[in-house]
Amino acid sequence: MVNLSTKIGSLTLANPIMPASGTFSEDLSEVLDLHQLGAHVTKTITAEKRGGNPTPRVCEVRGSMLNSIGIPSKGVQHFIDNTIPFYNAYDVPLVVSISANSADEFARICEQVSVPGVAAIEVNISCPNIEEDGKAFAMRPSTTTAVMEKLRSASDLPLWAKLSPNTGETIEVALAAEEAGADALVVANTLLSMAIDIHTRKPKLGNLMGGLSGPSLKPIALRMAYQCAKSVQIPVIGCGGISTVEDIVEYLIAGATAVQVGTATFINPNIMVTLLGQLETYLETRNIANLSDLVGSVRDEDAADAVVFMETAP
Amino acid sequence: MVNLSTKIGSLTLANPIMPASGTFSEDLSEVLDLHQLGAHVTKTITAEKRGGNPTPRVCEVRGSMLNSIGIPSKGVQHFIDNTIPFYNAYDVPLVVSISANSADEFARICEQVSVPGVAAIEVNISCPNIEEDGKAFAMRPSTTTAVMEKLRSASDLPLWAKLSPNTGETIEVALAAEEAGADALVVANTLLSMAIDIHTRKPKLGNLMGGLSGPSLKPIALRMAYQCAKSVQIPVIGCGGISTVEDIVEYLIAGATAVQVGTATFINPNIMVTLLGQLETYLETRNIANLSDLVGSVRDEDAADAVVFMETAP
Amino acid sequence: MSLIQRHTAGEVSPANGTTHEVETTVKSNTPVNGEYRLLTLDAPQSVLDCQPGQFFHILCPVTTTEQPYLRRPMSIYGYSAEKGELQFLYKVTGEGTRALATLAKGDRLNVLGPLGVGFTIQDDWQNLLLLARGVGLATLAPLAQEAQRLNRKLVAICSARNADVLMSIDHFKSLGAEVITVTDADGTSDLENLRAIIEGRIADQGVDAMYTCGSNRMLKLLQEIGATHNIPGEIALEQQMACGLGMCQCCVRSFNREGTITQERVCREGPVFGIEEAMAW
Amino acid sequence: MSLIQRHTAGEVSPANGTTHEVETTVKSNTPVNGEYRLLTLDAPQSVLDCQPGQFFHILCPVTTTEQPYLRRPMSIYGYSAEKGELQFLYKVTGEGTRALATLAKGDRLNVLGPLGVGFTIQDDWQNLLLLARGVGLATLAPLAQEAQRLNRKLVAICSARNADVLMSIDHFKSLGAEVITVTDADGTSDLENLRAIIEGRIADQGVDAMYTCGSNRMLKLLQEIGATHNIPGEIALEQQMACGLGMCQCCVRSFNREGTITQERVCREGPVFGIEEAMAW
Ligand SMILES: Cc1cc2nc3c(=O)[nH]c(=O)nc-3n(C[C@H](O)[C@H](O)[C@H](O)COP(=O)(O)OP(=O)(O)OC[C@H]3O[C@@H](n4cnc5c(N)ncnc54)[C@H](O)[C@@H]3O)c2cc1C
Ligand SMILES: Cc1cc2nc3c(=O)[nH]c(=O)nc-3n(C[C@H](O)[C@H](O)[C@H](O)COP(=O)(O)OP(=O)(O)OC[C@H]3O[C@@H](n4cnc5c(N)ncnc54)[C@H](O)[C@@H]3O)c2cc1C
Ligand SMILES: Cc1cc2nc3c(=O)[nH]c(=O)nc-3n(C[C@H](O)[C@H](O)[C@H](O)COP(=O)(O)O)c2cc1C
Ligand SMILES: Cc1cc2nc3c(=O)[nH]c(=O)nc-3n(C[C@H](O)[C@H](O)[C@H](O)COP(=O)(O)O)c2cc1C
Ligand code: FES
Ligand code: FES
Repeated sequence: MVNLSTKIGSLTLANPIMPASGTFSEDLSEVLDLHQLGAHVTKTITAEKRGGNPTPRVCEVRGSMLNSIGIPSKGVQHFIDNTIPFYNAYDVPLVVSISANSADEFARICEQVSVPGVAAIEVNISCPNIEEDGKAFAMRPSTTTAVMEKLRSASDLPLWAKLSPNTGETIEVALAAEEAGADALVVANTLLSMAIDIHTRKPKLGNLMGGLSGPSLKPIALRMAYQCAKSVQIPVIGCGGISTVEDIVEYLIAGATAVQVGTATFINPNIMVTLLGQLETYLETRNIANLSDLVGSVRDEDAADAVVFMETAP
Repeated sequence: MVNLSTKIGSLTLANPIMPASGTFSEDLSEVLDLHQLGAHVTKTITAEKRGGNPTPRVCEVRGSMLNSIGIPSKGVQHFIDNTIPFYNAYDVPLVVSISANSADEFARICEQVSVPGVAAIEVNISCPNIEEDGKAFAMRPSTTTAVMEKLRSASDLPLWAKLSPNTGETIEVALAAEEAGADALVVANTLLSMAIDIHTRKPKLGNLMGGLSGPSLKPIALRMAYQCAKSVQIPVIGCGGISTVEDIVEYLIAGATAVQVGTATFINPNIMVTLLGQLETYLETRNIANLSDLVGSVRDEDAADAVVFMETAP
Repeated sequence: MSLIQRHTAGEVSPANGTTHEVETTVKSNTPVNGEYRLLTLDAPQSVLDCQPGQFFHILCPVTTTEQPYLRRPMSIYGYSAEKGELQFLYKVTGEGTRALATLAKGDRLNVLGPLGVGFTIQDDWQNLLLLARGVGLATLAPLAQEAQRLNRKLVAICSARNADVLMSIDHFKSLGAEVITVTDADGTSDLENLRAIIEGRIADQGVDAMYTCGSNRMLKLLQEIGATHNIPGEIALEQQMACGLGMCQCCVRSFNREGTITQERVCREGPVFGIEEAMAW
Repeated sequence: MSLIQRHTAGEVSPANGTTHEVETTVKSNTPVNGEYRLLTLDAPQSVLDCQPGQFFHILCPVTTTEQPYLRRPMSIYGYSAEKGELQFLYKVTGEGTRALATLAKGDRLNVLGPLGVGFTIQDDWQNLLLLARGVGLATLAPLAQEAQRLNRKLVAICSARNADVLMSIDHFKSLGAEVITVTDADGTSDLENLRAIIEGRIADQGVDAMYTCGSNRMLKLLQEIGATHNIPGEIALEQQMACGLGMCQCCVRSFNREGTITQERVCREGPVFGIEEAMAW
């Protein structure tokens, strides 16, 4: 019997596999036993009702996908009345993802969802900060600090800061989030991308650009997860392109204490449970008693001082 | 007969297809007729002799690759004595890629390679700036301006600035390069990534991290090429993940006036010539007389004002 | 006022918990004409409790030349729990369907379904009319099977470019449907002729409900006729899909529900919607 | 002093301009034992002017479960311009070779080659000795063919875990080579026994040149023996490759050339190097 449990700060998860925000909903219970997941992570909600972006909202690129859904939201009250009770029927920690366009609004919804039945709040700071120049909070350490400090004072629940791969300052942003009181980092969100239909010459997404997710994102998000795990003391949750048990093991070795599975669930709705079984077998056959023995076990001694200079790889 | 020629500032290329730096050398003449290319772009060289990075220098990721070659260089004199004469046997513009760790060194080698037989200089500003904090010049507009201004005064040849996808400030960097006198932008270099061998738990690259190239990079580099073409007046040369004629057409529609093909040549050494034939057929069958009719023809009217706010795509 | 009682977002429970991701085996995969192919699968019972209008989300194979990533939604063309059989009629259009076309007898295929909310045949609807063109036939065909089972009368108006690409005529006939064919080549497929045919049926035999699929033109035609004669109808819609299960919210379309524009997920609240609430696009 | 005159980076022109990217057709692809398979291709004449020790860069097929991206380097195991045939002996290890293993007669396979610089057999080398283990046999096998053509004597020392996975013994014998087998199971494959066998050959028949492949242990052994007896030798090396053509500079290894450490590309200056200059790793 291997011990698959993992600790994200004060929170202990039965296993390290959870869904990524926006790629999961109550609907998955039709196919999969939601009890088996390490946590339930809900689609990002905003305080106000929102319609979301124009269609088409997804398109396929070679071996991966782009999306620009745009956080359609029924509003926070609908969420509290309907979604939280649904998940509370399960004995699995509920993680609520929130977002807003300004730091104050962000703090307000953070407070609003700090209710019983919620185990942690994932703060999707990859959304544009309309008070500044429209760049997402997570693009710069300064805006990350500003919003995280307000969020920190708005709730006593664990706060997971979800970072963006669009920044050129991953480590600085990670440190800023930690400094301002984040309890964990989720690394990472989607990467801004584009595809054009060459027949119509129109962008394939109604919103022109969208976020890359799926296998193509993995080497990038893994690099970020590694950089973050090396730089901060708080737990890092790996996310991006996971679709095999080898991917999960790779993230754990890189230093992630848990992982989120997103797009792969669209391809194989059962995949999170399949991966859980495979992870258990993996550890068993290698006589690894505790999942935590894998975490951060990367053998990077040889190259360790190269890291600093590897801001780019020509 | 369609007109495949394209203008990159003062330079006219017979066709828009050229190799990407570092994925091409004299050796390809064994397989392919180098006369057929729109330009010849050489591997980045540095002034001094350099050994390059530890092996393994490449690894495979799902549908793409990582590399960390590290600019091994025989030095500028060897290049002038051997490489330039080789390419001058062809009636194809020669583009020389250069790099350095400081702005002054960069200017020096720029001057050194400004010799007859060189049609343009590609400045690989995606390399770390060791005078600052080790981040690549192309990570920030300020460092881009600083190095580009020195380069501009060092040579009268056309300067193509090669941008990095690692920055969170693509448009600002593009504008800085233009402002400082770049004649064209090459968009983009590889994206910092990582892969770990789960059996040995060692990074798959000797240098720990490396750059992602190949199909996975395409939606990201295409987005950047589009953003740049919308923002600057100078020509944009698209680069990243091109492996089909549809990919080329997509870059052209997005606003690129020419393209560079990199990793795809490793998969199919003949691909640049194959693509050239396919591009000609594509234009012919659609009665597009001039390649330039395709350039920038993206139909983004509907969504145009969304662009500004699409710094991230949650 | 909505003529047909439909699920709203809150109370949906499609497929009654019968959605499964399963491996099937290809029985046959044969060309129907130059563009369309019929795929017959050996499928487990767990996914064969289907409703006409529902769909499956298909994991197309990957080959050296075709590398589809997302699943592809396909209407159920035929299903039989007795034979353990599932059928799709598909048009070879892009990477995914080209990959599907490579499947041979004995190959495995992963499918997810049945998904979504299918067509309704209310108890008092005796005379059914369906209007189909192109791939719409695939979606509407199982309605004929269900009509026969429920002992209703069905007339199928089948439209196509020319007689060569008219499909499933025999299929409809064998299921007891009356078939009217119209083609562009004959000049019989224009809207005014269709209107005349349908108005004629309404006047002669009466029509209790109308069904269609896909096209804007047909939607508008049936909306007009339905409004004039107070005849309910249903339409199966398409939209780009990622999850197919209701999770990603990418597949929304706008609907006019009692004056308010709402967005509904085609994969979950649909793909079948009331004709009167569907909005032309 | 370098015992063998080798190409240096400047003057390399491998394959004499005979490198081509071509489509071949699989003639057969059969298991040799539990781990190895022999792939025989119908290949065009343009790529059949090969030298022992050269390699091809193979574009493995893509399937739903295996999706290799880069090409995979494989030594030429057999080539015959008369038969229009090219052969590879490969070990199924990862994604690419698993994909290769799925190829069936009639399937197409894109290969690039012949690549690199092969083995040398100088005019005055009459008694050749090769030392091979595992997949090294694939690389060294064509040397026997060439030795026969040039009428030289060849002794092949073949090493393996046990007798079951000893390969190509008959192949070597049919090409007139003398074969000595050693196995871990018999306890005959250890370095000291190998040293004794080779020293014995040198004392009895004499050895003019030694060839090996891959392993550090064997490299060191032959370097020692070569230095002691002043016998030249060659080794075929491996390294991760992307282009296979000399463009990307990823496949370098370090060599000791007259006291200076230089880096050479395995795909271009190699894969065959002088034993005395190769460095253990
Ligand atoms: C509920 C539903 C039922 C369908 N039933 C059938 C059917 O029975 N037979 C049939 O031939 N076709 C049907 N379609 C359309 C079918 O899904 C597309 O033709 C198919 O996805 C095209 O995939 P492709 O890779 O060949 O084409 P590509 O154009 O290469 O596809 C690119 C992407 O666009 C998506 N896409 C393309 N066309 C459509 C479309 N019309 N609707 C939704 N997504 C699309 C694909 O799924 C894919 O993600 C149905 C669509 C929906 C939504
Ligand atoms: C010049 C040369 C000749 C070779 N000849 C043969 C041969 O005749 N028979 C044979 O079985 N093998 C041979 N190899 C080794 C063969 O290339 C690898 O076994 C094969 O690439 C493994 O691919 P994979 O996808 O199955 O394994 P994976 O381990 O999944 O491969 C992952 C990546 O590592 C690379 N890689 C893995 N092992 C090696 C290796 N030993 N050398 C270089 N790259 C490697 C692969 O090419 C691929 O890019 C040769 C290697 C070289 C360099
Ligand atoms: C359709 C879709 C919707 C998403 N919505 C959200 C969201 O609302 N909030 C968020 O933080 N991330 C969202 N994401 C990003 C995912 O949570 C995840 O970070 C990303 O997809 C990378 O993981 P993956 O490659 O496993 O999908 C969304 C991703 C997809 C594909
Ligand atoms: C092996 C390798 C070496 C490279 N070396 C360089 C280099 O020296 N200078 C440079 O500017 N870009 C270099 N690049 C980046 C390519 O020029 C190109 O920007 C990148 O690979 C994206 O294009 P692709 O996806 O078509 O390969 C290299 C890429 C690879 C794969
Ligand atoms: S396809 Fe995901 S919600 Fe409909
Ligand atoms: S593999 Fe590219 S230089 Fe050898």
